[in-house]
Amino acid sequence: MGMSTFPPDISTTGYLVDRLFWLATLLTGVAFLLVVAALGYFLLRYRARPGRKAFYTHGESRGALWMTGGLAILVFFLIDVNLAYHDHHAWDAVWGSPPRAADALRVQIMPEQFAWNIRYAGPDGIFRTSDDVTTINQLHVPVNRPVIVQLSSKDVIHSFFLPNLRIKMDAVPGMVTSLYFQTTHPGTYDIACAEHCGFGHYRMRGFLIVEESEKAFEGWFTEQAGEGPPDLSWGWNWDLPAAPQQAGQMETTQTGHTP
Amino acid sequence: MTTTHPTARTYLVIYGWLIGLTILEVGVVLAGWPQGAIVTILIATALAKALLIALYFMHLKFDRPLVWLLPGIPVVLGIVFVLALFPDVVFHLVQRM
Amino acid sequence: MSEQRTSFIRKYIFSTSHKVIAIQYLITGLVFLAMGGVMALLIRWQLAYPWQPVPLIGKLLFPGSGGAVTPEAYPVLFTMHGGIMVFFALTPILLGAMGNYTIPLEVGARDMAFPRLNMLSYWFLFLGSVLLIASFFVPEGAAGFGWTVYAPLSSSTAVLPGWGQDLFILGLALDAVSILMGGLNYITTIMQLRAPGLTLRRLPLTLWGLFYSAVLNTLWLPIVVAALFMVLCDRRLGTAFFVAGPLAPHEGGQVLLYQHLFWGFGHPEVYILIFPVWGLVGDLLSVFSRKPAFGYKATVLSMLVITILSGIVWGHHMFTSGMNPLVGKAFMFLTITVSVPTAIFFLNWLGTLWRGAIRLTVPMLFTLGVVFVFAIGGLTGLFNALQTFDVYIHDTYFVVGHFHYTLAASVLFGAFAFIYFWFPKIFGRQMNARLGRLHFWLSFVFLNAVFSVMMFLGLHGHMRRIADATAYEFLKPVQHWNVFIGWAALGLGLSQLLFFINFLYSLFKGAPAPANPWEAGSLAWTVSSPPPEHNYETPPRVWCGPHEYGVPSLTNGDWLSQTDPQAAKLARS
Amino acid sequence: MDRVTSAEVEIPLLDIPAGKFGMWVFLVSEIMFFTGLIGSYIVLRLGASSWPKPGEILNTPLLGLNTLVLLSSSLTMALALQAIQQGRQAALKRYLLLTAALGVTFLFIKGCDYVHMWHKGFTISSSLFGSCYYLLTGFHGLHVLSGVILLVCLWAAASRGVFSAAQYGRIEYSGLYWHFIDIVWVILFAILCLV
Repeated sequence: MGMSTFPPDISTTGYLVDRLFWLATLLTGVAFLLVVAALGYFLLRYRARPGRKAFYTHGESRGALWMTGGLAILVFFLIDVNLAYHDHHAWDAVWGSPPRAADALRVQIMPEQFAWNIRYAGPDGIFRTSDDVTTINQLHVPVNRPVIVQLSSKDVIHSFFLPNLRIKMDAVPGMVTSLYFQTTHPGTYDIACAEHCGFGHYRMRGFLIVEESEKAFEGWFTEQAGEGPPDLSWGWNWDLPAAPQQAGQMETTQTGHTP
Repeated sequence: MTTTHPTARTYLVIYGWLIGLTILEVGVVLAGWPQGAIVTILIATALAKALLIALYFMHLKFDRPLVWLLPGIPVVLGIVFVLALFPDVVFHLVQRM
Repeated sequence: MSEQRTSFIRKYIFSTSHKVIAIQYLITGLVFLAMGGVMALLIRWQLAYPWQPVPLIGKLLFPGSGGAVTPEAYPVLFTMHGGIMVFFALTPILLGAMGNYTIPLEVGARDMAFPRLNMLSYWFLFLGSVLLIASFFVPEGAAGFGWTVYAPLSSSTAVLPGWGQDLFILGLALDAVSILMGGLNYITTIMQLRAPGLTLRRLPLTLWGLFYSAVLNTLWLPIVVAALFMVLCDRRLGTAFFVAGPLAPHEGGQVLLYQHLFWGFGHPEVYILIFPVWGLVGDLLSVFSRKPAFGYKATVLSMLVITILSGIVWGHHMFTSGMNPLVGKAFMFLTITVSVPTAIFFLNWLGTLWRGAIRLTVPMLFTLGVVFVFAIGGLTGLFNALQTFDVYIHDTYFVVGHFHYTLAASVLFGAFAFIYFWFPKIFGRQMNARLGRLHFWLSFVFLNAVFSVMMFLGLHGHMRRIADATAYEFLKPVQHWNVFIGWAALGLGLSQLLFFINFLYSLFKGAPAPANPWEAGSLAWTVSSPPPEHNYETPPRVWCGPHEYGVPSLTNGDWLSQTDPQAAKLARS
Repeated sequence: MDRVTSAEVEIPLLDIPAGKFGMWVFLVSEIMFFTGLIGSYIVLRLGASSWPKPGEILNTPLLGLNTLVLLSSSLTMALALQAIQQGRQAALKRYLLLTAALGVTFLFIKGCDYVHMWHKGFTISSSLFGSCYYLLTGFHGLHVLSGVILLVCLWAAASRGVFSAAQYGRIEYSGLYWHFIDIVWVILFAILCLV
């Protein structure tokens, strides 16, 4: 669990994001306190008094230039480069090491104003076939299993946001984008839309239901499969994500980066 | 103020070049040359024509080099900007095919 | 061009005088500032008490819903708040008013290089604001796609059909043309009309800030104008430049292209607004510390480096947009390099205060306020540059808090510093210092209360642009902070009444101001307050830089005016 | 120590008139505006799955003719400036009118081309190529139109005898604008209409 600043972390990688925040807060906090201390000291110490002139310097001596330039470079390496280095490694874990598709649960999501259309491939492992399972706003995943999500959009840009997993990715019409995650705690969590998508943006809420076991997930899946035929109006080939198709839509040909 | 001005004869010679290059452009397209050759030739001729107009008709050749900075900055920036868009809107397509 | 200008209309309405145009910009900007502020309060009310009737003005504004903000009205509120504040309040005050008033006076010119273009520039802004206001009164209401005009929400009439959306885009385009005309004048006047002896090394830092800002506008604003026209074509002419997927009429274009074009301008826009403030801060710290600006050359060069860098870091606004992640990484590393020049001029500000003789006047208070809030704004910017962390806080209130620290807090304090400092010169009267101090301290406290709490909400994942946080389970524990911000924002809004009262009172009843109430060294303070119609009878001869304070060998006073011939012997530069 | 040197009397950055400097700054924004448009066209085209051959849709010989018209107008504009620099008032007026006339001819041919294309079903909304074609040439056409209006104003001023061998700034600056429009067309013609 993260500190109370963040919503509870239920992912294998979320702690990296939280840790990055605390490191950045520590480093920039020190810099900020130094600036405020200098500001406060100067204001108290160097207030105008009768009979005293300010120290006449243009601050362009070699010494002054070395000092400001040197301090700036120091700040750059101690704070900026340091943080960028940590971020670089966090990125590799959160975004750069996708699980093998064979080991993961694969989901396609194509939101529209203002709902999340969700699709699982059926036993054939192929998307947009009649054995698929489709739901609206309910994303069920088993705990502790990697999940890969491919996103596109039916209308405008939406953004698939999982606050408890510290990740989000835009769903862009005409493109397929993706993200992956692995949960650690069963329960029901919020899915939010983070990109303004119209007047119903605020209520474009979905639910991430983390099932407590693979078995519970299988049970839910079988039950859904029996609910009736899936929505076949959208979906795309997982491995060659030509742009998502709507029935009757000409094929378009853009892809996002895919893991 | 510009110190030297091109003569009417210079203008006519430049004009002749511009006309000639245009005819060349239309010629290679109508002759149905291979696409790769057409693209190369057209970009080269278009740049040559633009340069001729800028240098002679717009007098850049006779201005101080500092004046060149003014059109130079946006031209360079523009090229950089468009190239920076390539990874996002052009190349991912190539990856797929 | 001048002597026959006698009629009221020629003198005060269609005037080509830079001073009159500056006042026109100032008043327009302040009116829109008040309007944008009221919208901010409505937004905060809705978030604090979702769907409750707005007290007092609710029935008037939202008659259809018994006075409560509706889901349809909420996007209009935040779109217009952003658009108005950025393009019709801060830009007119900082570039329009400050640029027009200070540039000719500070370079020792009789007017701008192109006075008629200058007049046209104001009237394009006016036309743009008319369209903006008209958009509230068309069926289906004003624009609701956010001030960033993201396609395809903005570019598809299938999702937002009203003509109010088009009027907003046209209004922005007209305002952009106005800004470009102004920028053309600023650049030309600063570069070509300087008085004899006023070398580039002797320009006040404010002018450097305005210059860089105008350069950025000249370079990047046209890109977004092109993009806005393409959005209009998408909306009304059936094209699909920025529409793809099921909404597109044919194959469609590229959705991400719009974001690149927009942020190509949008990131420099941050610096367009902050540069004049940075310059002003550099000058005012020097005036009120009675000490030359520390590291003048390094400050000017730092701003130049930031001008260049600002044009190539826009991608950090798009880490979650689905763009190529390697490109994102490149943008992250480019972005953090901005902190080197920023740190340099920040240290120069502190260096100016060091061993100064500090006078805590009202403009100085606001200047120090800028230093404080910009430290927060700048440092929190670093969090946003970190790709992995940004993905989490992107489009949350952390970003909102951050850019309000840089854009709203810093720029607003800068605008107030400008007004308090220049008011005596512009109107020939002093502003009330006691009210001014009260205005500063109340604004300072409330502003930090509002924007720092926003960042905490963002850390908790609170999305921006949502009308009702209570719709989400994970946001319920922090809803009380929305209530807190609501009341703090009300306090912030009410504190601004002190400013408007002070402004109007001083305009008519303020004590008459001397030519140089602040003992400032730059050219503008050598002429009377308010300045004569053509500023200078003969071009002034400049002998030194604008920051010759605390000169040791002077026996009477501690400073040298730029026109003081003694400066040739006594001053260092 | 006396630090006043001759360098300190330096006034403008460039020893060119403010008007010429201003015109160049204006052209900087114009270059960036067309960068936005042409750049968008380039990436939209390269990012599209297929793109028609322009030659199969557009009337290449007609557009080539139009290019010649605009190039000729640049020549006459340059000659107009030269005429007034040598104090030849009548020649100035003649060349200005000729330039404006060539500009109108360009617009007329462009208009015929638009009508013809539109009837063939090639419209602004028919395809991405159509959208780009009409957007880019349309904005260029608007620039030509404003240039023509500018030229007519200059011609009227020239008729009043405003210009002389010592005073020809406005002719020179307007010429810069006119040649810039020409450059834009040269580029559009090659990469939009031919490639």
